[in-house]
Amino acid sequence: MIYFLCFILFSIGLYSILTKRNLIKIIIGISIVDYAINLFFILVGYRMNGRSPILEKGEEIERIVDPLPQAVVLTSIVIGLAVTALLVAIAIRIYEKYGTFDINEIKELKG
Amino acid sequence: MINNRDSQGMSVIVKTITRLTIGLILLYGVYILLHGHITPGGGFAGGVIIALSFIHIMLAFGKNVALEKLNQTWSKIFESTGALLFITIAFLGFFGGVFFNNFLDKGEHFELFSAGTILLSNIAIFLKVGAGLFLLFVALVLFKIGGRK
Amino acid sequence: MNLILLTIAIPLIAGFLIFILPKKFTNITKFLSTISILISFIINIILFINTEKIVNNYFMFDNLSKFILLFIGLFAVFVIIYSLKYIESVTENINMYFSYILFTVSASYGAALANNLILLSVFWGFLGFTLYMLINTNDNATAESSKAFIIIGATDSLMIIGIGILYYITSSLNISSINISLKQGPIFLPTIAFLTFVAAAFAKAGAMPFHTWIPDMSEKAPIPVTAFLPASLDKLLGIYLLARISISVFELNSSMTFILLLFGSITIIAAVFMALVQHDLRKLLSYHAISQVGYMVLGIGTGNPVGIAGGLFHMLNHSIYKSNLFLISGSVKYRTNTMNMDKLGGLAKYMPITFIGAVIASLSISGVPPFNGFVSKWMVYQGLIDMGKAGSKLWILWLVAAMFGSALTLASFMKVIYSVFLGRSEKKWSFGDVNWTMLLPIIFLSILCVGFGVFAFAVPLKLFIIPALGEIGLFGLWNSQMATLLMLVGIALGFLIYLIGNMKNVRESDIFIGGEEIPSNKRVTGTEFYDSIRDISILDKIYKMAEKKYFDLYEMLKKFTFAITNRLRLIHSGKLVAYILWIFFGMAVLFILLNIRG
Amino acid sequence: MEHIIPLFVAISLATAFLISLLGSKFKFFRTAFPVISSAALVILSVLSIFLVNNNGLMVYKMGGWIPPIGICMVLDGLSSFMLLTVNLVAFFIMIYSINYVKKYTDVYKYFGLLFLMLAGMNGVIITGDLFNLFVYLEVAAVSSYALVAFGTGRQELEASFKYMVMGTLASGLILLSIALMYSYTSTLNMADIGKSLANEGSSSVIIFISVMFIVGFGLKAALVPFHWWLPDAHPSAPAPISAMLSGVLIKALGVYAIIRIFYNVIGSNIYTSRILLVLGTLSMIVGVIFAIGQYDFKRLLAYHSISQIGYVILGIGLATPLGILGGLFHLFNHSIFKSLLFLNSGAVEYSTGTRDLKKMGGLNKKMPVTGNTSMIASMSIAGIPPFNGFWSKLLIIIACVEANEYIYGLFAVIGSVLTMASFMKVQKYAFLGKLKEKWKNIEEVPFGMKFSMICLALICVFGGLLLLPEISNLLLKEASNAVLIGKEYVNQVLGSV
Repeated sequence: MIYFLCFILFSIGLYSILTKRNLIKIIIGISIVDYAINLFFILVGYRMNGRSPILEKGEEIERIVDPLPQAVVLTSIVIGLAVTALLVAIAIRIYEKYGTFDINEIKELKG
Repeated sequence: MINNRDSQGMSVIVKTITRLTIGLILLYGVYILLHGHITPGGGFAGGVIIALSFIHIMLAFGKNVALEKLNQTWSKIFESTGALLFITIAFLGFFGGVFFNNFLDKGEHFELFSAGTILLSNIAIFLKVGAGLFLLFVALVLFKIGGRK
Repeated sequence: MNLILLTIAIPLIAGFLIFILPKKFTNITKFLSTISILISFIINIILFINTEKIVNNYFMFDNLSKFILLFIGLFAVFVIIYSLKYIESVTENINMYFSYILFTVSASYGAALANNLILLSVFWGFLGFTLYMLINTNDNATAESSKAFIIIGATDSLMIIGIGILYYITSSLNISSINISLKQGPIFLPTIAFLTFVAAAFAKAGAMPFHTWIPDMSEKAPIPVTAFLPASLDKLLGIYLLARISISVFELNSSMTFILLLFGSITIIAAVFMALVQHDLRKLLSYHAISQVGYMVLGIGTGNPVGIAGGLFHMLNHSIYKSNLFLISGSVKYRTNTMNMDKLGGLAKYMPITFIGAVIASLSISGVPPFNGFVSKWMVYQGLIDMGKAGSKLWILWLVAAMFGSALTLASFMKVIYSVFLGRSEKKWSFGDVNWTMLLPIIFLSILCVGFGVFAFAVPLKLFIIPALGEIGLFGLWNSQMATLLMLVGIALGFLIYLIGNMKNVRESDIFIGGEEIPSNKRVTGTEFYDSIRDISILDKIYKMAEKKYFDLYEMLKKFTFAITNRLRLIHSGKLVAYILWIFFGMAVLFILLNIRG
Repeated sequence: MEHIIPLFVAISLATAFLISLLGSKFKFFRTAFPVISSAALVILSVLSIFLVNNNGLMVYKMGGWIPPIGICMVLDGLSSFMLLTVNLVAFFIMIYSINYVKKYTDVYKYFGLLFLMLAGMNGVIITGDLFNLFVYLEVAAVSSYALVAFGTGRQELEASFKYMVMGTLASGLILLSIALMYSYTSTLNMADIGKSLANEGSSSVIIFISVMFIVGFGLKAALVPFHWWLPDAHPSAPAPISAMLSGVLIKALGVYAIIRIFYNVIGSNIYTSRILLVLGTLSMIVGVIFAIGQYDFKRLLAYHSISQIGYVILGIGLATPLGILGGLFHLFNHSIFKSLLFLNSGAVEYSTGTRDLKKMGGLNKKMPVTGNTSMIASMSIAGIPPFNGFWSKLLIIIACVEANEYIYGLFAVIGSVLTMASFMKVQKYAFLGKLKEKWKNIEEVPFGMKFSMICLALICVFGGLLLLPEISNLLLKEASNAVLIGKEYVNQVLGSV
């Protein structure tokens, strides 16, 4: 059920990429897609009523959620950050050159 | 130091609050960084928080003040140094036989100075992430349409 | 074995040396190429005389390949000698030219000797490349060179499929050990393999429908290149491959034979009709180069010994007289700087030796006894008649086509001789015959034309053809020596009578037409006369279609491809959304496919 | 000796950051240092080939942790083959770049990004962990996004943006399928995944994962219909980067990952093989048909990359020993001649300032080295003997016939003929023919650029020698065996721990 929410989030992102013409909105869409996937990964490692995967003095390791997806998602978030930053930088540059944020007017390369 | 009456930046309230909290944010970042191997956090989180403290200054007082504190050249150097440091630590693992080997003494559990090279790696990551994030922000802020230096 | 490697390696190494030599040392280049070709030719002679048969995994040196080898060497010598002087008038980059000629020679040796199919395709493909580079010696020939190379390269690639099929069927790559019968058993794959090989051979030799590169390139390429590659070398190799596959690799069934005969006849007739109406000397010659291939294909297609021997012999003869003709046209171009037959005329007076060579070669190609073309054509006819005796029904059709083609060939060469060497030209020329390095090959080739005709059975057939094929039952022999002798006696008698009768009162007179003297601004060209062929309405339509290149496989496919490309390019519209939708569409299709089948 | 395994990533990363730290100050770090460093990588790759030949598959445990708990690096025949390809091309591109990038400001950033990309590619090739593969892939991809936009012109930025949007989507799909894979097998180590998949048997989740892997990696490899970014991105980048992208990036990120995942981890089955066959053939034909109508030199080359990748995928999709050998050999050959062609286009652009074929003409007279090397490369890509492209196409076509897939063989031949036609066109318009009046005063490119072009051309000429039994046993056989063993990979990796 909760995976379905991920799917909705993913679809929202995709909708934004496909229908919005503004570069910045497309970037936001990409970020949403990224987060949907990250969320899904986190949920994969989640277990009901689990506790945080931190080793503390005197506690056994049972019933903690899977820590691996969290580590992995952290990395994925960093990558997403880098990509988003680059996308924004290039979007700004595109605005400088083309004078517009409209993706449909940015089509010099074709054929 | 940081001048409240500088014409640039936001209102006096924001500036004052910023001046008060900025040290705390920085300190919190350092805490997160240093306890990365025993509590949640680590180099990345600490780096982000510390970068945020500088970004905070920039938001409140304008870019000149912030760049006085940490200018681009230095952040670039920090960034590259961080990455190099990390790789150096990994290379030093060869002393223990394997790449990335944790060759230092592991120490006592849950102590600050334990876990061998993890702390050092965290510091390297902090340098990379903190400086990198700050640079990113600066690069996006300083960019002017139509005008390139 | 070592000698075989040596003869392949010497031109190759010399070619590399010339390739990296700085441009200014033209004399060293010329010297090196002449010497290396001569050495390899001598090696070929030694091989021809001494060695019986070598067959190993890589090379096969038997009676068929050894005479091909000998003649490749011979033509290479002629072309190099001719080029020494001529090439300076064409290009500045002499190094490139000579190195590629040497590469060509080396690769042709390799192709003729290869026993391994892969090795064969390597040399074969490399020949296409050197041809491309050689045509490009002329700066203006880029389109023509591409066309030649693409046609040859395409058929080479097809041949690779054929090689793959052969390997798949027999799990062997050695030509000597493959023997597949098309008469029984599963024939679908072998037939395809055979057809791919035939396509490669046809493209190289220039038979229809892969002939279109020859007329185009011969207009632009330097003359020695045309004389060497399409006229002699490619014929030798193409027909060699055809003979090799249809004699030893495959055992043909009647439908394959029919295909060969059909294409051979069409090639003869169609090309000779195209030749008749040409105004450009080289284009005319090149259409004849195509037309003559038809005889060779017919000869091999007959499948009986006389026919195959005739085909191979015709290949040999054709290489001799056609390279001779091309070299002659080169000499004409060298002196007059034009190839348009409307503008030429009366050259016999200025270039007597060239003229004699041209007459001999023309009579040879037209199949007039006692020259060599006659003998081989005669043998091809006999092969066809033999087929008829063996029960084939359509033999009379092929025979008529061949004979008709021969007659038209004679007609078109009458036009050449008249309009180039006789008649009257627009301008007054003022030059003598060409330099001796350019004459030498012409003289020598003309002597070969006569010699191979007169002593057909004593020399070439006995030495080259019959050993290659094993014993053949020749019948209806035409005693060429006797006939020649009688002819010579007749000519001598006539000449005597002429001398006795007209010794004193030779007079020069003006030319008359309809009883009136021709004004000097009006002259009768040979080409205009032949334009009347076009007056027949059906032929006219066909000619017009041919000129629009409707029959040119290459041009049609080119148009087709570009049409598709231009449509398809619209898909790449520059819209990001469309791209992403395509990606998801592809993903959906994959998902459905895998879900259904997995 | 197994300690050289992590060095492939470490050296290139260290070089990248050293350059970005010191490159703006010292000229040494902008010129000689990248060359030295990548030369070291080439030497290491050659060493790794011998290492694999002696020891077989090798697993390197990062930090001494035992996989599947720790992260491992795996070096086998395929990896060492790919490493050699990548680093060899990179080496020549470094030499070429020194002169070429003088027109840009901030050259040190260029080299830094280039090495970051190299680190990413080496990492993808050598890692034994699925998520690490994703990370390295992103490192390489992000730096390639930045490098495509390095010229910051209109078209560069546009191409980079589109590339980035599509690339990020592909990465997202890959990450999603990694997440699914993790939820299905509870591990990220590739060998361990293979093991538990073998235990679990197949299910519809695996199909879903497979599709997303094909789409994700297929987009990186620019298979039709996922190729849209390539013809924009490759021509827009600086020429050496185009060479790098077309020559090795799409192979390391796309083809290698597809091979590794579908043959060694998931295990090949008839359906995925067939899909690869169809996609390969589609790319082969569609790419070349797009290419033949182009008049932009680099765009034409970019479309040919799609077509040639189709050959590689076709060979690999056949899943017969000969097919895989041919596919891998074509991968190597393509990276050599396509890099060379892009370097040629860069040289032409360097001297004449144009990429439009119609404006060129007769450049052979003024730029003989560029002209002749491009002729060799064109002949290689067109599959003319005796150049290297011929041999691999020969192997692929024969493999098609041998596997009873005649139609694919016929398509391969058609593709080859069209490729030849379009390169005839390039030669005709650019290098042959009469020199145009306005190019009277152009000059041949500087020594460094000539050097790399000549070296690559020599590899093209003598590339066929790699098929000699002695050499191919060392390199190609080893690589194709690594693919052919299939799921045996799992046992070998887990066994050597």
